[in-house]
Amino acid sequence: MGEVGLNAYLMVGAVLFVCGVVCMATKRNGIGVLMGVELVLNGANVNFVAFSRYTSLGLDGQTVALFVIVLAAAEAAVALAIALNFYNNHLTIDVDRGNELQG
Amino acid sequence: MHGLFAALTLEDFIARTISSLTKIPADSDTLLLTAFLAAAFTHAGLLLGLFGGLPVFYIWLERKVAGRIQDRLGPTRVGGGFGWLQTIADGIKLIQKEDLVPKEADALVFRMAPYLATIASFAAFMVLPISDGWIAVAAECGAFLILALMSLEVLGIILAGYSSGSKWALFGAMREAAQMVSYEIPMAICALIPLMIAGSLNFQVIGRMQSGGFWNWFILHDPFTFLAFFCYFTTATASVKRAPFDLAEAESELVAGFHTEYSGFRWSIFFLAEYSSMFAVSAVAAILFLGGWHDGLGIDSVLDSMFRGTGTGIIEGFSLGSYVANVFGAVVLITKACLLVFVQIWVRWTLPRLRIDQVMTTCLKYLVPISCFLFLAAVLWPLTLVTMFSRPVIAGPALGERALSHQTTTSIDASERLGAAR
Amino acid sequence: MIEQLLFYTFAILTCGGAVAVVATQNVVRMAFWLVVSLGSVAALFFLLHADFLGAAQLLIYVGGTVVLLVFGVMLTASGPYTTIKTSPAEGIIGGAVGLMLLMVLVSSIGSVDWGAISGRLPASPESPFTADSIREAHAEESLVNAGSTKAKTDLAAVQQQGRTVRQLGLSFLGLRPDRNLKEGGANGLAPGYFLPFEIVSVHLLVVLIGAAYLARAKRRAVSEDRVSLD
Amino acid sequence: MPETGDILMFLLTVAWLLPLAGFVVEIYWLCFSHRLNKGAAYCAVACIGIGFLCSLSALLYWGNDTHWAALSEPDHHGHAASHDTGHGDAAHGAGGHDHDAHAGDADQHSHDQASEHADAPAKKYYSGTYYELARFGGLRVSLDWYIDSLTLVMFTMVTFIATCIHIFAIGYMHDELTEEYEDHEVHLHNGGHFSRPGRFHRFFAYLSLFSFSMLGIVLSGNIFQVFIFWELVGLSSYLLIGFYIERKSASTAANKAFIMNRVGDFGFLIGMMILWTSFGTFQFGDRTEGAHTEAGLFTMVRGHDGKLDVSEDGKQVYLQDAHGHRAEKNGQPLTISYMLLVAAGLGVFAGSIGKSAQFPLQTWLPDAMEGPTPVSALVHSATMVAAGVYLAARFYPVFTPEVLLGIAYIGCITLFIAATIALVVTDIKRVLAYSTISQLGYMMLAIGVAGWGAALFHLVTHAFFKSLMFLCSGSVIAGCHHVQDMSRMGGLRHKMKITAYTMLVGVIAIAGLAIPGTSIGLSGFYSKDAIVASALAYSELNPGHILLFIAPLVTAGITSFYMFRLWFLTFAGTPRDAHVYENCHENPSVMTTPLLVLAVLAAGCAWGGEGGPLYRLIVDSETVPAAARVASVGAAKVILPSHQGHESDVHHVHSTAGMLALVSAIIGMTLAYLLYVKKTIDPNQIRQQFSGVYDFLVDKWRFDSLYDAMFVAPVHIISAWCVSFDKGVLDPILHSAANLTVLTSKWDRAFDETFVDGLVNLVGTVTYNVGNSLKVIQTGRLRQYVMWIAVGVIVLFGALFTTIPK
Repeated sequence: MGEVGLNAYLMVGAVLFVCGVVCMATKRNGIGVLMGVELVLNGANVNFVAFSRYTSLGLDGQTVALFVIVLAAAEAAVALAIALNFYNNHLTIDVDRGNELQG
Repeated sequence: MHGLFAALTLEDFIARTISSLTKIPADSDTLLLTAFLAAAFTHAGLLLGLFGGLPVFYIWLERKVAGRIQDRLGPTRVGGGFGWLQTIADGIKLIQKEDLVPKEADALVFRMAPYLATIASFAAFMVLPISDGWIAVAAECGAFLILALMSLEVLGIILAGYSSGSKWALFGAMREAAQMVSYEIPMAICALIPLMIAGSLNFQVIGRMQSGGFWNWFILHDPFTFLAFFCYFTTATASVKRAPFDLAEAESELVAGFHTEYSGFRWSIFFLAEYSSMFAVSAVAAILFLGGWHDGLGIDSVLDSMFRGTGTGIIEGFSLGSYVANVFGAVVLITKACLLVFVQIWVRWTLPRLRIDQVMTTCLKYLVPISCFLFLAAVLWPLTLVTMFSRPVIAGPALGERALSHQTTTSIDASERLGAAR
Repeated sequence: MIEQLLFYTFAILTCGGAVAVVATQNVVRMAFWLVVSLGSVAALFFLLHADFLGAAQLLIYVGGTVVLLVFGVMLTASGPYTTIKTSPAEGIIGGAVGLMLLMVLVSSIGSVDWGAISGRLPASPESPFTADSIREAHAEESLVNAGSTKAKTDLAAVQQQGRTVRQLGLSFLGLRPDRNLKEGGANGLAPGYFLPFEIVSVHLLVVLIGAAYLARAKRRAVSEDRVSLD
Repeated sequence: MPETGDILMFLLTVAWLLPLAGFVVEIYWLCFSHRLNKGAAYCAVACIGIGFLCSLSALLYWGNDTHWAALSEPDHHGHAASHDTGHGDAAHGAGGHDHDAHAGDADQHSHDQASEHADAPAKKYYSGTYYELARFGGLRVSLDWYIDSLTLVMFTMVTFIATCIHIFAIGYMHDELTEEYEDHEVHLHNGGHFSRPGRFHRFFAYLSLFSFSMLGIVLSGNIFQVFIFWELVGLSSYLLIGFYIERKSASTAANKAFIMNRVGDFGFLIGMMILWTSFGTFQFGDRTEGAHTEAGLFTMVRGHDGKLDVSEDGKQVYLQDAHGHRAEKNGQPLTISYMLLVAAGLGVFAGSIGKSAQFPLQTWLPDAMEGPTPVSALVHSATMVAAGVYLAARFYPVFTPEVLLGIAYIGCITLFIAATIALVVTDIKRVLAYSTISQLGYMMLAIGVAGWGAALFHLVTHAFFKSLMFLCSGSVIAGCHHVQDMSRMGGLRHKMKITAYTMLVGVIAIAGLAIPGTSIGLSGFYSKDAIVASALAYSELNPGHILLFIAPLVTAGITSFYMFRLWFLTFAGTPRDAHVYENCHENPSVMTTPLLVLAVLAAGCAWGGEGGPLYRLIVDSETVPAAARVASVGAAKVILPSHQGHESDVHHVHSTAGMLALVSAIIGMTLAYLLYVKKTIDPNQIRQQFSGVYDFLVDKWRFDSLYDAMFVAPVHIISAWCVSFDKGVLDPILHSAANLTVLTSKWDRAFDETFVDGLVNLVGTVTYNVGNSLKVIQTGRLRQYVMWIAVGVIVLFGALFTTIPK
């Protein structure tokens, strides 16, 4: 076990990010898609905080991470309202059913 | 590395001891790790002992109080006339029970949910000070952290309710979710009022600011903190789903609510979590509003000065006076918390349960506006005083002066101790 | 050593939880794993000396996840534990793309020399992370007043210890005590985040109203038909 | 103690403005009362009656203030009068010889006199300014007042007659006091009659407005203000003629009156413009502003001695300043071209022609009889048409002898034409209307032959007896239930005694009858006598213009004939229409009382003739001394006769003229008696024998046809020509242009549709096809998009890694 460095945290962030993307890309459940978004945002947050810790940027990373958390909360609120509307219209939460914009 | 591994004194002590015994250099990593682990486990054991013992006491207390209120005796058989071993007996019985998982249940989540709830409620003790300096994690944002940790408990309950595969449990879980999400808001705002007055999220600082007479307690700081205390206590009662807000269990409607399908040890763990949560919110109320570990009569300072200087030679950096004062403070804090828990028990057996819509109405239509108003008024109070009397408080030294004097004394104290340790 | 141990524990929990979220089909289990993953991220934040951020992560994401759970249960409640399954082909394609993306990211991370880049950044007070500094900072368990004229090392120690609440708060008020641009200059503080903070506040209010509007109770078309039939 | 002028101004202003107040009250009568209320009439009568009292007291005050100097013999009052007498003697001496030869002498003499008596004579008028409306450069537009004895007499006369007529109208308009007035003259398509709410209050409102306007003309101190009220009079007459607006004839008559008056007003405007450009002021009288005195129009033209200051060559007229000297500006004497002055005079007189219904604008007045009879009495006999004469008289100082000659001939023609038409008309009101035109012609003639005093004298007497006769005719019409045709009447004196005999007084007055051998007669005798005398004096001095004497003399006989014809046909003989006779009745006292009052005045107002008070009062305000014989220097070589004094030209011929006129009148009366009472001569036989003349007269000398041929037909022809030009030339050009445009547009459209649209459509089609082929990618699946994003990122990074070396 070597010294824990910046790269280790970035790897964790990368894994979180990729899992989020795959989650968004594969889940048919709308709630699952939202969870993917949360994962992506957390991956980014891990990176921010890690940079704040391991570089000379100081508090900037933490500040930005806080903003990201706040905006994620806002995003979740609106997204859930949209999901509710989606359910009202389609009587399901399956995002594949929302293909009215198909060309 | 920081306050998560906060058993510094003990860790230091162990490290030095091992170092002196085995001649290993004191700054060796292996030595430090060993010392840290030993100290951590010791502390964990102590905490579990204390906070595991408290729920046991509370369960007994609840039975006795309920009995008295209902004009009967309560447990009398096990452990003499007062039945004080009744909880232990029940625990032993429950451990012996079969661990049932319903066929319809989501087994993994069903098994994990009680642990999640218990971990959450016990994790709160991590940042809860028992006396001056007696704290596992002296986190700067302790008050914030304890609110976050206590809100985790509901997750376990919802998961338990959902994974049971029973509609009673599901209803209970949904009620609990709605109730918790709602009540966290006024609770946090009410907690913010003393935090705002103290200007810190650190329990240590908040506690020290209320030293001296009971008139320094934040509940008596201004009219709005006085009201905020009751508001906080109401929301806290709701957030630990105690009656009259125990909609998640609601025996008369939902059989047993979220834990309908549980039995044996997992069932008893839910109760441990509930009672320890009760203690946690009561202790937080005591620290934020009721002076924390200070008795309000000056007895702790008398004790401190009485034993000051005694026993310095036994262990390096050890002061008997402050230790005795701390022990006394811990007793005081636990007493205050127990009194508040007693009030919760008392309320449970005297008030009928509300309907779920009444619960939500109480929160969203009354408690949220009231707490917002109290917060605003508490912000404006010192400004009004400054405008009218040119001083931020009615009597006594201003809070800032108090905090400053404490800071200097404690920092001198700490540097002395550090110097002594070196 | 201890830090490494804890880091690897929580890193594995984080990554494992995330993978489990992807792999699970049941919404509630996904939520469970999500909680595990995000909680571990909070722990990683504590490890990265961001106490306040960790607490905020716990509070907000747990609250958020609870709501997610409730919705997940409500909107898929047509049968017990119903799942909307992903086809295996999609899973495989998704997994493959994810792996490729991960490879891209990992190779990118690995190919950058962060030390050199960090050296090019503006200098800020930073002291090497040692056990001594922890010990000093911890021993000084006092109220740290960011506005007081403490030595640079004190600030660094505070930052090391994770006591960043006050500094975060001040930076939201537009002050940056941790980054003096000019030595000893009272007015030489770096600009903070006052305006973004205000914007985010207003944004939250807007979102609150907007979400309440979007999710307001509407009579469904079906129930309307039923009413008209009656 | 206020000055005399201020007191007079105050009294007359009250008399002037009271009808306006009455008008405002009455026009809003329905806002505070109802239709059946007679209060509006009482209000109007009160206003005009108080106005009469004010006017009368103003006249009396003025007389007392001047110790009734005007009433005394001209020989004994004032410096100017005594001088005039002397001068009159000299002129008389010259008048005995060849007039043309001595014209220059007389002119020269007048110059001498002007220089001799440059000092200002006693002021005979009072003037001032109410309010200055605006000032455009040198042009002042203001409301002024100008009061002399003429103003006072006119005020008194107008307000008195108006009062009588107002009272009469209360009875006459009684049938308007209803909520549902059925107008039998208006036939609807369904055979019924038009019915409407009664307009009693509105009638009196219009009457009040008219009184206000008329008094405004009389009181006006500048010609612009005269024009304003001139038009207001036109408006109120329009409203009153068209009172029964639903009747086609009434509305046409109102329009005709209005338009005819506009023709005259056009000349009036031109005259005003000439006056303004030449004199720079509209004021009549002098105007004192502090130390500076600004000369008015009359002073500028005539100076203080009433003589025109004509240059040697006779082409320029020097203007005078307020002190009687030649006006100067920047060292140059101010002058006006003589012909321009003539043009100005003719222009102003054109206004009078229109308003007084003189030839050739006389046709509107008979038609104006469509209005209610009190309107005819007030508007079209006594006052409004008199306004034209009044204006001509007021402007007398500005008129040159050439203009006066024109006026005289116009009057002469008018009086003869109107009288001849009146011979054959059977409508009782129209007889009176033509009679009015004829009498106005007399007045104009008098002004033209320098009989200024005679003209105004006749104006006043005529106002009394003509209003009397109109009211009598109104009484007859009301008594006979709106029958106006004389051929259906007859013998009415048995049923309507008061009306009949008051009417007889009026007839005798207008016929100018007197007791032969004495000079005792009714008012018309004196005034017509004065006019005929002036005309005779004029024609004696200017033998070339003998027609100006013969025509009035003959017309005096005609007048007598047709007036007695009217009376005999109406009141004497036997009833021709039994139905009318049976139903007719005498009117209530509210209508007959004014008749009696007016009859007294018509008989006696001119008491004393030219030595009487009325004539003296009028002549007192004559600005141009009438004592001197004046010869023209312009194109028309005429000599104006002298008037005043026992030695004047007129005085000499007075008895001759009076005798001739009386004989003429008696012949006329006798003829009428023979024809219509004794029936010795059958009027029908004469009618058949002179059928051509008769038809000519019945057609009103074919003036309407003439105007049709002169104005309407040419307009029609020109219009037709314009139409053919439009259709033949302009339309083809336009149509060809339109066709060309259509052709071009068609080609343009083809180009657009094939080429431009094709291009656009091509682009559209290509875009559509491309989009159609690309829409397959748009699957609408959220997850696929995410996947594509991820793949895109991978590809991008891959490209970066492979292309950029480390």
